[in-house]
Amino acid sequence: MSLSVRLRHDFPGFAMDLAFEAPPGVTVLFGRSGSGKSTVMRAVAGLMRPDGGRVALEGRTLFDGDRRIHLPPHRRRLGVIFQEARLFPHLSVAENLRYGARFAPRGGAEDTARVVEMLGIGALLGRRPGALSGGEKARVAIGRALLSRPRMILADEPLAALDAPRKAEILPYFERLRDEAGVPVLYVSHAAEEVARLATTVVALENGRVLRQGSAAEVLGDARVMPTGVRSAGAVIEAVLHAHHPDGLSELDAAGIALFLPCIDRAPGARIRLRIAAQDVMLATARPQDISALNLLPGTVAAVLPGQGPGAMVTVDTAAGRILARITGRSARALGLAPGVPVWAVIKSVAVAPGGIGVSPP
Amino acid sequence: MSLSVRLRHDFPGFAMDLAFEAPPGVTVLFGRSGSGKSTVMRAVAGLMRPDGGRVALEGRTLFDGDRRIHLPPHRRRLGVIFQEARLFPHLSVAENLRYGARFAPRGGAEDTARVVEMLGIGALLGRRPGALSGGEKARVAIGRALLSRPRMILADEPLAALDAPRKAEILPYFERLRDEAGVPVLYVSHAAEEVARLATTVVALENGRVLRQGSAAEVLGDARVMPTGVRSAGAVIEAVLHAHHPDGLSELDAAGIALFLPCIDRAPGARIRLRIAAQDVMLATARPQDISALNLLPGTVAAVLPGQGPGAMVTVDTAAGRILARITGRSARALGLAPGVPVWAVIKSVAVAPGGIGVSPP
Amino acid sequence: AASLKDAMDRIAPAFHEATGHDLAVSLAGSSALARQIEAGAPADVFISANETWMDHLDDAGLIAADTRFDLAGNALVMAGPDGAAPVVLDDTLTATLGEGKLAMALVDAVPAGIYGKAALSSLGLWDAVAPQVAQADNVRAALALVAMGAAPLGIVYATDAAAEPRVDVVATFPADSHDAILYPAAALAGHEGAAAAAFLDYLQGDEAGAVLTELGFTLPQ
Amino acid sequence: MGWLGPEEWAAVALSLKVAFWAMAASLPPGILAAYALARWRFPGRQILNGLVHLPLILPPVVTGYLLLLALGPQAPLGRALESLGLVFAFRWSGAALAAAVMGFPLLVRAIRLSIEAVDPRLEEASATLGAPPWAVFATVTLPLILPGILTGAILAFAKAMGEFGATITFVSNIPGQTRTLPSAIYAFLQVPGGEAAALRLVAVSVAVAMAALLLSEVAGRWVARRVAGA
Amino acid sequence: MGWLGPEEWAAVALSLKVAFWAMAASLPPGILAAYALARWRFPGRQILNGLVHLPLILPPVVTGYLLLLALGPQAPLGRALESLGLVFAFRWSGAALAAAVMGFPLLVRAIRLSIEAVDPRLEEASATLGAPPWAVFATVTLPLILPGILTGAILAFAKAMGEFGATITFVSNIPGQTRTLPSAIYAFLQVPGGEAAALRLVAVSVAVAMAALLLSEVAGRWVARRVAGA
Ligand SMILES: Nc1ncnc2c1ncn2[C@@H]1O[C@H](COP(=O)(O)OP(=O)(O)OP(=O)(O)O)[C@@H](O)[C@H]1O
Ligand SMILES: Nc1ncnc2c1ncn2[C@@H]1O[C@H](COP(=O)(O)OP(=O)(O)OP(=O)(O)O)[C@@H](O)[C@H]1O
Ligand SMILES: [Mg+2]
Ligand SMILES: [Mg+2]
Repeated sequence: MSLSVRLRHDFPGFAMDLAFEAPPGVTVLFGRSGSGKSTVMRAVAGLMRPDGGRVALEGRTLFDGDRRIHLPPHRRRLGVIFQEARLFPHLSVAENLRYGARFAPRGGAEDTARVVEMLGIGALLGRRPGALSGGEKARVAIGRALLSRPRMILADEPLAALDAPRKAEILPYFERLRDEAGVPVLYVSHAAEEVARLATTVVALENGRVLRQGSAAEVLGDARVMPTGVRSAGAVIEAVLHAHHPDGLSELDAAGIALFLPCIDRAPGARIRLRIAAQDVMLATARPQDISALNLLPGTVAAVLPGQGPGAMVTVDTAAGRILARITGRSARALGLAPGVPVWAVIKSVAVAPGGIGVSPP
Repeated sequence: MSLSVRLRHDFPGFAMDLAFEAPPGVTVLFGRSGSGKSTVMRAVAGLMRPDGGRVALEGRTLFDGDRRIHLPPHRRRLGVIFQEARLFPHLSVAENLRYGARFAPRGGAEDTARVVEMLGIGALLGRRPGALSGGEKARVAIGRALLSRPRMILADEPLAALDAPRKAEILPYFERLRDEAGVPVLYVSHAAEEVARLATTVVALENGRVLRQGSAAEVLGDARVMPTGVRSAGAVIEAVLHAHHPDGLSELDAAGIALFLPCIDRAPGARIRLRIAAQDVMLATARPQDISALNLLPGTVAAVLPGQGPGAMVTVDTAAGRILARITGRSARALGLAPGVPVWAVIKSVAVAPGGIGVSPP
Repeated sequence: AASLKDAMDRIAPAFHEATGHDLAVSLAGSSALARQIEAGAPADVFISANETWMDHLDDAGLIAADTRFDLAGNALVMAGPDGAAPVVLDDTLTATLGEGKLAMALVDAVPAGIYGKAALSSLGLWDAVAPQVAQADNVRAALALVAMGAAPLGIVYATDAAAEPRVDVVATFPADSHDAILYPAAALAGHEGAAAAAFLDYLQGDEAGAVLTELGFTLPQ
Repeated sequence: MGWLGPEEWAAVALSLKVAFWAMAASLPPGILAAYALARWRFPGRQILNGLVHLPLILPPVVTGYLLLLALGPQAPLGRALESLGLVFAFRWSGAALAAAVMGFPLLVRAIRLSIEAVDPRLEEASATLGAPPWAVFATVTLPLILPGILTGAILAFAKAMGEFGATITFVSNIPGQTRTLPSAIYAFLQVPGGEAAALRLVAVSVAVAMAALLLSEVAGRWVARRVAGA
Repeated sequence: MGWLGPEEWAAVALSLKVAFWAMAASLPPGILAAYALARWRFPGRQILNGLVHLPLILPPVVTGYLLLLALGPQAPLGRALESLGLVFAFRWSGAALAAAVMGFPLLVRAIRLSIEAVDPRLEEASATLGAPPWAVFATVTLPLILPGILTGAILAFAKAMGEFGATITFVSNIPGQTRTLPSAIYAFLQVPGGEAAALRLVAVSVAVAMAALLLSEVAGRWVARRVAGA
């Protein structure tokens, strides 16, 4: 299941001209407010007719400007989670959730009870949308799209209105969609953690154009591409879950290096991806002693990229993969960091954001 | 300027009964989706008539259930930033921005050009709201409320739809409101960073009740109160900006301890508040050497609070104030941490989130 | 009365020519006009299509004394489509109608209908045809039903039938089968000015009479 | 029963029947026409729009004449319909038709206004959930325009209760068949002294229409609550 | 000019004047009544609602008769207004009044429908920005209900172009003063063979109304774009 998008559209004062491929998995559209993310969503969903271009899902053409093909939205069957909830005001929450199922082919039924449970909307089923809070509306909208058994999901900042624990409950569901159900997802987000955790592919947009496109590791690990600010920089590394320890830590094996993280709810053997934000990595030229950080990765400095401000981005090659560390230029100089210098990357177990740990896409 | 709120209201299936005081500055309402934040906002703004209670701003009663006082919204003059933008569809962006000014008393004029510039909506002034992106709408809504010269601002997740750099541009404006303009702000947010940075007072809500209320340092520094999840824990410490160094670092003086942070855009002498998230703090029992972290604070363990999972929250008393460190239980045991043990708190300069540094409320 | 439109259209200019007075004619149903007069309409002369409304105003003291006279008379006929065979006004009438309707003006309310019902009753036909009577709101509408073929027969005034090319008279009701059909005219109390008097005079004159006879009205003796 | 004779009761019953059917029968075509005018761009749209408004613009008598011309016993269309068992001339069904035609512009305009106010984003959401256009209409648009349909229906009903000119011209005044309340009232007003009798019928007519109006207000409040989603 | 005589032109001009003023004069009270019915709860609300609908329910002749009784030269109210310089009886102004009364329910209903569809959250936003209720109405509600006002206005105008029964009953049928197009058409239909002349006037009436309708469609599209906020 892969989506291929090429779009050209002019609004007065905003021109969009872009192309990207969304391979199976979650493709995150990443970009600043007004960069064209929702417009791409609308075009893919068939809610607008772009001036030109082509959209195809699994080789099936949904839109083709030259061949004047424009499949109407209901025949595309893409489950759209809109930036605003767009619930049907005259239907109860339960009826909203059931809405899509009547038009979907039988079979492959999503488990309603499970989705309701995950979204924590069980108590709201009898209410009308007018009596819901902002975050409750957002959750019902997610449920409605998921339960319509779509061929693909387009989610436009689905979690923006939610609190952190709720986000943490819902994110694994998208992961499962990506990995188990095989439903491709086009996902808009401003949150680096969500991106790092979910993205198979990241498409960074700027001003209606694709700034960079590639795997999550490539784009987020690229010190020069930080489309939404410096805090989105970070490396994504892959590891295998080795064992669960009785004190609640999980031990991972990243190419021979042991990493300790707070309990990861997977069976040993699972392939795990971690996002390690650049600012959470410390570097030391000697192996630190007597320190609370459990994860020490030996490596070699590959590059030191001074930033515009006081910071510097240091790329360190370790056996587990390339790691980014954002430190101060002063420290870089004090430690004499330069390509080739051996260093220890120090990472606290708890600094790895729970949002940043996920199951690797297969 | 202080706001005093006592509210009682029953929705079918949701009962609200709470009271809090919002002293001058920014009072952040913090709580999970559906906990009643927007309902409080509506009641304070006069958009609903609660079953009972009393709302007073600076001693002036806005609502009193017993005395049957209910000042209509337009006489309260509270600038509300709604969770959904609620722009006037028939007016251009510029007209939306100007809307409030006609009803406001003369003088004390907010500088329109400055607000427009800060929000980055200069190019949109001639457009209708229907032609704006989600984040653009949110920004115009912020501008509209700010420019109505309100006596107080009620902001319901104003930044939820915005990307990180945009947030970083707008947050200082709220700070300025708090500190210079003296406009009190009631602010709803899910983001721990925003809370830590802005809050003078934090009111944590749960299920229509106040869970905890106090200064930002108290509530966020309280290891047992983490209303929206473990990642919101962190200490807030106060420091004085000492000097700007040529390499772009700013040196702060926290009760005699030097802290180095990326450039803070204030004049030396300014009082600064920092939020140091618990998970960004490492502890060492010996002074670490050859490490990139620039900030080493000596202190003594005050308490070790094991969490339900593998983590433990360690409270460390330093000269700069009480600091929280979230480390693994394994490390705590390995280092032999217990009340009275001397430790070094290790904090990277860059780990302090830019959203987490702000000017202290006067 | 509205049915005098044609006549008034011709008489008004002639009257102006002859006397220099301007004439404003308000054409509406007699009932509407009479009510307006009761409500104080600034009219000088009232011409009614029947005597009842004139009597009504008379009783109310709204008619100037001694100005009332009968302007014209009319005959009641049975009209059928153009070229239709004559009809005999007896028991065969229902057979002639067949499934069709007999078009009349409102039989309890509008003069032509009242006269028609009286005529049919005195001929002993009313009870038989009553179920088939379609009552129009005025005699012109009844005529139109016949002209358009919606009804095979209709009871109308001779003047109407004469002016409508799409209908022919298939029978004429005996004059004694109904009350005399008269169009009374009178000046209104408080409006007996020179112009009103002149107009009433003119209406009684030969020129007006000629117009009325040409249109098929009879002139009362 | 005391103060109304049997004929008058018959007129009341007939008027109710005529008004009800005029309203009910014009709802489906009215909704269709309103939808077409609000949403579709097609050649002849303005002509349809004009046609819909025609009964409002024309004096009722003219509308009645046109109906008679089109659907009278001699008219080809009237005959064609007759062979299908649909007879309008001089029947209560014709009175209902005339009332329906006269009320049609009111019905269509109210519904069209509601359709134009429906948030297209909800219809978009429905389509993305797999609803084909008819289902979007049936499950989203239609429920949301219920206030407009209700307003249109009550206008059509009230108009039908008061319609006189087109009705009497088209189907005459046949007691028990086409003598509706307005026809009866008109007849009373044609004779001196008939005011009292007319007034009685006016009172009945007003009472019936007010009851319908109150009913529609209650239904309207219910519908409004639904649509507001609270 | 060829095919219409001067009297007929006078009827056309009069009808336009009457219809325009009927529409224009009923807009302010129509908007007020619609707002009151849509938003306020007050004793007598249902009575006001009934009164507004009355001209729709009553046969036009009755409405005209009631107007005559209330505002005729002999009636106390008519005299009172006359002393203020407001004369309706047998004047074009009376024709306009009759047309306005007959169109009032249509106007009010359309506007009320629009008011009920206004998103109250926008009005709330306006109030929090300091707008007192009248300003909320003037700057938010009113612009948002323009489609309803436009629909109401065109309905009232079209109705006024076609109104006959109440007009002729109230102000008679005086050439140049109260002989509107429908009255002139009626007059022609009273003489055998007058159909052709009547038809000409019908054509003029339809043409005028269609022009107004087209205009309202253009204005409507403009207004809809504004309200949709695009
Ligand atoms: N009209 C209503 N009828 C019934 N329940 C309501 C109504 N309005 C709100 N509620 C309920 O009240 C609770 C508080 O709602 P509120 O909008 O204040 O939440 P919130 O804290 O703003 O949440 P969020 O972060 O999701 O916006 C919710 O559980 C909501 O479902
Ligand atoms: N109808 C329109 N007319 C003109 N410009 C438009 C229209 N719709 C969108 N735009 C512009 O197109 C650009 C892209 O909008 P889009 O909604 O795709 O942004 P986005 O990336 O989703 O932003 P956000 O994160 O703020 O939701 C914006 O600059 C917006 O102002
Ligand atoms: Mg968007
Ligand atoms: Mg809320």
